[in-house]
Amino acid sequence: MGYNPDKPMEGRLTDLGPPHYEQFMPQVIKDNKGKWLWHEIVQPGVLMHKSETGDEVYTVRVGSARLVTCQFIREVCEIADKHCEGKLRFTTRNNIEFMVDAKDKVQPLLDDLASRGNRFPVGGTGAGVTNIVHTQGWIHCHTPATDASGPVKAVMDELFEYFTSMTLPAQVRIALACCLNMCGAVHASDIAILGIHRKPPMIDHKRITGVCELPLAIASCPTGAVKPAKAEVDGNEIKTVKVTVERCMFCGNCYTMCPAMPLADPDGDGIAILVGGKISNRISAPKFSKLVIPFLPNTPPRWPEVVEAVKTILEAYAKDAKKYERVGEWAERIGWESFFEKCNIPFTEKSIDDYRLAYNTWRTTTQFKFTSHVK
Amino acid sequence: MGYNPDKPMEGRLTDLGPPHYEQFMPQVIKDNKGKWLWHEIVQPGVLMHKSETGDEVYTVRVGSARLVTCQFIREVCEIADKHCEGKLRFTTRNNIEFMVDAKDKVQPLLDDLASRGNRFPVGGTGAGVTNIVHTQGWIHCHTPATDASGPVKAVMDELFEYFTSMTLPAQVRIALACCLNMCGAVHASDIAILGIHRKPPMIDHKRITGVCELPLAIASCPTGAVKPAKAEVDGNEIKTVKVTVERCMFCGNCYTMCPAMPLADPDGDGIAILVGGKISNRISAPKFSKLVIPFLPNTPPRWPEVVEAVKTILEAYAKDAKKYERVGEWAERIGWESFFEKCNIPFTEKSIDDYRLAYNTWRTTTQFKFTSHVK
Amino acid sequence: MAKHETPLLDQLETGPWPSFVTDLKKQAETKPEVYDILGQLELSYEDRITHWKHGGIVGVFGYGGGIVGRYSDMPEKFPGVQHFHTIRVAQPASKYYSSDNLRALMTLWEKHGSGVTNFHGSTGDIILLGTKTENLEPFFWDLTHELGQDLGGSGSNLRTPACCLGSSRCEWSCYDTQEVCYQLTLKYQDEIHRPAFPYKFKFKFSGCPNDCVAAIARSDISVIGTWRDEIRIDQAAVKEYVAGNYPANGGAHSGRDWGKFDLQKEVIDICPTQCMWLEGDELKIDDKECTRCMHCINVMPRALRPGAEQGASILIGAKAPILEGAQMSTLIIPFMKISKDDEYEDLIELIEKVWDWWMEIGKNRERVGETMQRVGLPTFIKVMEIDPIPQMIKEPRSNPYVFWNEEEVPGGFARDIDEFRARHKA
Amino acid sequence: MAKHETPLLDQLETGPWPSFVTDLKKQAETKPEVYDILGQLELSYEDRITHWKHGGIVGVFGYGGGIVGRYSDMPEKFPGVQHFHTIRVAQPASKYYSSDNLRALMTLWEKHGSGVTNFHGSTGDIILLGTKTENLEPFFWDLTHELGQDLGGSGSNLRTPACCLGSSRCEWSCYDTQEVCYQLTLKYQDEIHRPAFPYKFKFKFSGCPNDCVAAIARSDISVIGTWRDEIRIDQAAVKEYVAGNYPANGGAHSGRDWGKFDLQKEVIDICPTQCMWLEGDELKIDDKECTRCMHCINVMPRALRPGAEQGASILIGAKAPILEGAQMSTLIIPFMKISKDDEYEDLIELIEKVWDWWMEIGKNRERVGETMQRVGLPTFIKVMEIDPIPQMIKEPRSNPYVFWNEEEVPGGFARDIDEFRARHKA
Ligand code: SRM
Ligand code: SRM
Ligand code: SRM
Ligand code: SRM
Ligand code: SF4
Ligand code: SF4
Ligand code: SF4
Ligand code: SF4
Ligand code: SF4
Ligand code: SF4
Ligand code: SF4
Ligand code: SF4
Repeated sequence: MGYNPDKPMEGRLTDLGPPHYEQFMPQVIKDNKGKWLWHEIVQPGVLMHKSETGDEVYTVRVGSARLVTCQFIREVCEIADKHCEGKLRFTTRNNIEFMVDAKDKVQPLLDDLASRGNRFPVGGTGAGVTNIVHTQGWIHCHTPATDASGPVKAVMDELFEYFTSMTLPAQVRIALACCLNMCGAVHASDIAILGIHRKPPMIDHKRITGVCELPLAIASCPTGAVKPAKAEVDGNEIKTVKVTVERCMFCGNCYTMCPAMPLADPDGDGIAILVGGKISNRISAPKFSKLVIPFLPNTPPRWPEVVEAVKTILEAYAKDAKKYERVGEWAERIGWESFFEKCNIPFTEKSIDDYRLAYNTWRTTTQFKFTSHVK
Repeated sequence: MGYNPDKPMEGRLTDLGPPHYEQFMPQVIKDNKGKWLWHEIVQPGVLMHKSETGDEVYTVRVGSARLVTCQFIREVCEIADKHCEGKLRFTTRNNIEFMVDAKDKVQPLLDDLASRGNRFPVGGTGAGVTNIVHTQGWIHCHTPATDASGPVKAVMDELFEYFTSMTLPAQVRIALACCLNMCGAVHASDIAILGIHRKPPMIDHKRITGVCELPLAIASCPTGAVKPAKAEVDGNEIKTVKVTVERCMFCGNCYTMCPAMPLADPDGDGIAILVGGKISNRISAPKFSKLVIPFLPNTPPRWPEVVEAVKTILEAYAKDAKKYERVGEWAERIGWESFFEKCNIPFTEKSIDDYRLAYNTWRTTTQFKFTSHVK
Repeated sequence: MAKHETPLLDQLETGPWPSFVTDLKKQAETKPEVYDILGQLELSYEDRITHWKHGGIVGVFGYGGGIVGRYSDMPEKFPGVQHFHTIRVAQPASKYYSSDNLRALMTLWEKHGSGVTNFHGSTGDIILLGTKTENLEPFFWDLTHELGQDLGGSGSNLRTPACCLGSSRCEWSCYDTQEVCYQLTLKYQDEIHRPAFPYKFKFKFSGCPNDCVAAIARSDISVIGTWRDEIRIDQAAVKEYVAGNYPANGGAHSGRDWGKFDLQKEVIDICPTQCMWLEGDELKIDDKECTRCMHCINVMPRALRPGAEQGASILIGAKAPILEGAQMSTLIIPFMKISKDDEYEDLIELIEKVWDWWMEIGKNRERVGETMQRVGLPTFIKVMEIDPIPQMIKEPRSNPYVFWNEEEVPGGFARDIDEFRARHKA
Repeated sequence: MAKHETPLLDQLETGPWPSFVTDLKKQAETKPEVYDILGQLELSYEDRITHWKHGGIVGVFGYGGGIVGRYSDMPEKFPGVQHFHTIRVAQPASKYYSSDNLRALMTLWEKHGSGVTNFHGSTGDIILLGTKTENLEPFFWDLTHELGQDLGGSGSNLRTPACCLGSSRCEWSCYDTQEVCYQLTLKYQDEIHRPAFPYKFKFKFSGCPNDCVAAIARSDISVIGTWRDEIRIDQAAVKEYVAGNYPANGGAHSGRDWGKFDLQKEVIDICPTQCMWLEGDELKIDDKECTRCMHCINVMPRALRPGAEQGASILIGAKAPILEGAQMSTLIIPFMKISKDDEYEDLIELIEKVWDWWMEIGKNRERVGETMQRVGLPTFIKVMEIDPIPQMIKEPRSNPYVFWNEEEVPGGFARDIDEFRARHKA
């Protein structure tokens, strides 16, 4: 059978949606859904949930590169078959969870995982660093200002001890997005690694006529930097656009709308570091991440500047924050001037907001600390 | 001598500036300037400052209507002559301060003041209500939406006990401005009484040509509601303006620029109540006042609705707040939903910001309290 | 397709974290186009720039979403990735799988595509990375007929909804996140597959305010569990915590010596509303004052539980920064029952009201949060026919710029200037 | 001018607060035009609307400020207030007066004007309410010649600067507010009297962060005292407070029984930076962490004092809501010495730099704070040649929209599309 290109609509099935989740749940999960009473992280990467029925489920959380292959997923399936009645799940941060219904099944599972080299690191629970949520980068997207999987691998290699332990004041969520579109929650992460462009788009006048709707390209620019223009192509005058470079903030939205306006560049592009965002409503309200390092260069394959920056911030935080305090809560308590000082990050005017709601970030009080910034 | 209209420039003196302050300072102040060590409010309205020289100055603070007359100032001078070597000062909130250099001079001064009816109430210190800073209103200004001195008198009569005592959790600063120009610090007061218009300007086409620069009138409108237009006056077409009433937020700025666009109206105008502002940097940063009652009618001569509203808020605060807690700090601690409930103020969509930086006031967390507002 | 030299990528094969390079290389042994993926990525590492072109519009018949077109800008050099479209396959709720299902999917993908995937995409889909245009229909046929599965969303439509694991394995979930996620995904298949919106639209469901699916930051409609009665306290368990017999925060901090557990300092003092206290050794909570931040419950999962009258808060309008700046979702409905019994009636009514309005007035590429900002929150709730309540805002407005309606003002707006001048000489 | 019936106003003669009505009536006995003031005000009370017209431009020769024109819109009915201009007379620093001076001024005002005044206007001037155009020059002549005094500001110019009483009677003043206020007022007489600015401009000087002249909310340049070393502690006095021998907060709360003073609860726990603690019965402060909010000092004036290395923070840009919304001043210079010894050199340099720039690029009726908002804080400090420091902001930007300059980016902005296309096929 299979698809018949001659009769594409015959026997076609659509709008099936996803399979019902229940068929995929391990028996102990199915039996105890809605009955869980409490949980405990029995060791880094291993959770135990206790049900009112007396049942227990042990979850072993395993780090994953997210960018994986069919053969990798097959190996995951093999592990699930061996230990978990062929069931498993993925977390919202791309970790894999293997669940067993009795304590004595945990160690064999852990041993098996450990036997597979660095493929299945156990951890990512509690007050540590869990998997970095990230995006496509150079492996698939057309707008990135940096790679995704590469910097993530480099950072996680360096922070590995924090993945397998729970020694931080609170959970630290790291995220990476390869451009300002921020596919993920980079805008609300404890530490965010963000690909940024720094050169305005070029205009490919030769191509623009065919591939762009000029009014859409013009309307796309949030600062009004894209204007109608004329150009000569092969001796003919054509309608095109121009960019007022002083108004360009390199957001790439014009390129999203018009392929004839590429802006990526080896030297222009790189990474900004933002910190102090959070999602949970625990203690303080969700917060946006804030830009503290405006630019670090793209230095494949291991982005040492980025790795160093993330680690320095993480360790300054680990040393100084109180128990339960997220990175952003810590920075607010000590004051951002102290944050810059304690993390040894030079402060630049790039960290001062000048977009739409900027006034709200200005300091309208005499309360401040005398850090080394005050001469 | 005197001014000679025939030779206006002859012998003219200009740019003298104010007199040097020192000549007006009481001797004990002059002697101890820069040497003061500490102070104490010995009773409501009476401060004692102690100098490192051992000197003391006792200050008696007296409420004033601010709108006063020459004969009143003469009476003040007479008191100063009698008790204070002919010196006195006014505070930044329009109270009068009589200073004496010894404790035993205080009581005679107080007795004298008390003998003068209600003209010289002593108080306004510490955790109480001091004088209401206010503006012109119907006594002098052309743009007011309410009177100033009248509502102030009515409110102070009602809150008089708080002027002469120090029973509140913290100081409570009340201010009144008769229009959105807010001549004063209504935008940063614990309780603010604000005159507001609610009808768009009329256009006096007959007058506009002579008295307005149309481009300025058009440019004056923050929402772009004023547009060029034509009208017929005495059979001739003239250039004038029109107002898109849906876009008008009654700020009166066009009237400031163009006398032919009056907007005051007996039924349209009235008073809004704002709360929770502060100036001092003590504990929390300075805060803006927030609009909690969008409109109360103008009801001269005693504005009972306004008086009632201010008193209710003040008393809810007095009952519920912690020591040292300003009105705004209290409202933030208990949550604004509780503020509305505790003050028995109906919540309306008018309190929801929809101006420039509005998004910053939206609640972007799941943290809230279940007050009666939640059905 | 031959192997390329990848000296830069090879350096990512060392280190303790799983290496995608090693994994890709292994996959390349059976799927040689993966050598071209590696080759092109290596070139990007050299050039420090992407080598993918702007994607064209590709897809399967009748769907406007689910596939993202992608082409190499070095097709001669890397013919295996000349076309390299991704397919978004809708994930099951909370991402539970059986190995049978996964294996079947992998078999399909090796047959029709590159064998490279993301588990999962940021929105929650299974992302199958890289196939040719001509493979799309055959893959889709097999996916639907053999696996009974379907594509997820992309483009200006509803994106595949996602949820935290909810009550399936979490004691705090205040409603069944999986079931509502599943039901609404089914109900809105048309909206997921056929773009009819001004821009993308996302639902995410978290069972409690910890928000493990990051709904408040990433979804146009964020449904976040909460309760409206009292936190349930087991005083005996409180004592065990105080005695140090139970680990604080479920053991989340056990890797460091933070000293003996201190109920006062670690819970009572940190409670953001200061609504807890000790009476003797009994823990008391003034639940009226509690804002259900979860902190105390997180710290003492064996002693405290969310109340029993459960539901969710509905927040609207989150999005990433493009264009007007990022937004978190805004609290619109503080409490709504989320129950299968009434087929999620209230939630569905709200969703469709939002859509109807946004489809009418939303501009091209304007997220609903931006439309809300443009018209203002008062107008938004008015068109939604929701009463204004202070829970929607952090604080009242501080500017005095209220737009009054003509009907609200006695006598209306129209006035006669001549009559005015009779009383007020110019 | 005859008496008018004022039944509404008469109701404001009762009650404990001083009555302006009683006062005006008394003044009217010698200055009959005050009957017309009362009459017109009564009419406003009846009509619930002002009866003043938009003021024309009136003033004294050579000055563009100091007088606010005002005319009645019922001149026939109230001829005494047909013209009713106000005169703003510059107040002496901190508003100390001798009775001689005040009496002389009152005599002048009864001679040339209505006899009605405000002590003081909101900006700080002495406001003389109500006179005719023809009286302005004679009054001004007498004011300058007889009293040696001068007008204050109005219009698009520098407004009369104002200050708190500072070290004249306050133990916390970190610089001499009176002297700098006086000196700058003298220095800038031209700017006060001859409008040359885009809009009004205000200076206010407070001696410490309590900000008793409300500088941070009302002045384009707010100079607020502070210190940079340690809070001076008298440990013996701390003990007296703890023992209850000294009243907390200088007795400001003595009208209510708040219980025994509790140093921990009332000071240490409320300190916003949590930088205080007790060591035995010694109070310790980690001054590096202190943000000098004044709370502890306010509570224990006999035990704590500002540090000895004193100066001021300079904040810029406060204003009322018209047009873009209210602004508080923004911290631009965290610490500056304010000293007569160098003739306020640094402050003056800053002020003039701000003016030069604002006069060049400020729009008509745009306060400097609005100009700052329009160009952005980074641009503002750049033109001011001030290094960016984190003290200027509450928090770093949360959007990623940075404007990079061409010089900062290797290779600049110009690129060749053909060269790009050679490496990236379209
Ligand atoms: C498995 C997962 C849900 C899922 O559907 O997949 C999950 C599971 C749990 N979360 Fe979570 N959270 C998961 C993503 C999140 C996210 C979303 C994210 O990171 O993108 C958040 C919001 C992050 C943020 O605020 O920036 C999140 C914020 C929390 C919090 C709040 C912690 C805080 O200090 O703010 C708790 C409470 C706690 O840890 O005490 C929590 C608690 C829990 C508990 C203890 C709930 C329970 O009783 O089982 C689970 C184990 C926690 C642990 O691993 O330490 N979970 N949790 C997600 C695991 C991600 C991973 O692989 O690492
Ligand atoms: C006389 C005056 C200054 C002047 O140059 O005229 C003054 C004088 C003092 N102020 Fe003030 N303040 C004066 C207006 C202000 C203002 C401005 C205003 O209200 O418009 C403020 C800012 C108001 C605000 O934050 O909204 C102000 C905020 C303070 C504070 C901070 C209090 C707080 O809880 O936030 C203190 C400290 C204290 O009271 O403990 C303070 C403390 C003081 C002290 C104790 C200073 C001292 O050591 O002498 C003085 C006596 C206070 C008292 O009366 O209780 N003064 N004080 C002003 C009297 C106004 C009046 O007639 O009532
Ligand atoms: C694949 C994925 C990233 C990933 O590696 O996981 C992705 C990839 C793209 N996103 Fe995204 N977005 C992905 C989740 C997100 C998320 C996260 C989420 O959904 O929770 C966000 C932030 C949340 C939000 O929606 O605001 C996100 C915010 C954007 C934006 C900015 C939207 C905004 O309103 O600010 C764009 C720009 C656009 O739509 O033009 C965008 C555009 C894109 C495009 C289509 C590029 C473009 O300019 O057209 C990317 C295609 C990449 C490729 O070649 O495959 N993507 N995108 C995620 C979808 C996988 C999935 O279906 O599971
Ligand atoms: C007299 C006084 C009110 C009072 O009763 O004390 C006053 C009266 C007027 N103010 Fe004011 N302002 C007075 C202090 C203020 C203050 C307070 C201050 O200076 O500390 C403010 C708020 C602070 C500020 O500058 O932002 C203030 C903010 C305004 C505004 C709004 C300015 C803005 O940028 O938002 C206007 C509107 C205008 O300039 O067009 C304004 C305009 C006016 C005008 C000239 C009316 C107009 O539309 O042209 C008023 C003349 C009234 C009259 O007939 O006498 N007045 N005005 C105050 C000046 C007395 C003095 O010199 O001491
Ligand atoms: S963040 Fe940008 S570059 Fe990365 S996948 Fe999303 S759209 Fe593409
Ligand atoms: S990159 Fe952004 S700011 Fe620059 S021209 Fe394009 S749309 Fe405008
Ligand atoms: S607040 Fe308005 S009405 Fe009142 S004095 Fe100032 S400008 Fe005039
Ligand atoms: S009152 Fe304000 S909003 Fe209305 S037309 Fe005039 S300037 Fe515009
Ligand atoms: S959001 Fe709440 S209910 Fe859902 S997994 Fe996280 S903690 Fe559990
Ligand atoms: S949930 Fe949060 S607010 Fe409620 S009692 Fe616990 S810690 Fe306090
Ligand atoms: S601002 Fe400070 S120095 Fe000036 S009077 Fe007030 S407390 Fe004293
Ligand atoms: S001045 Fe304020 S911040 Fe500094 S120690 Fe005292 S209370 Fe704390």
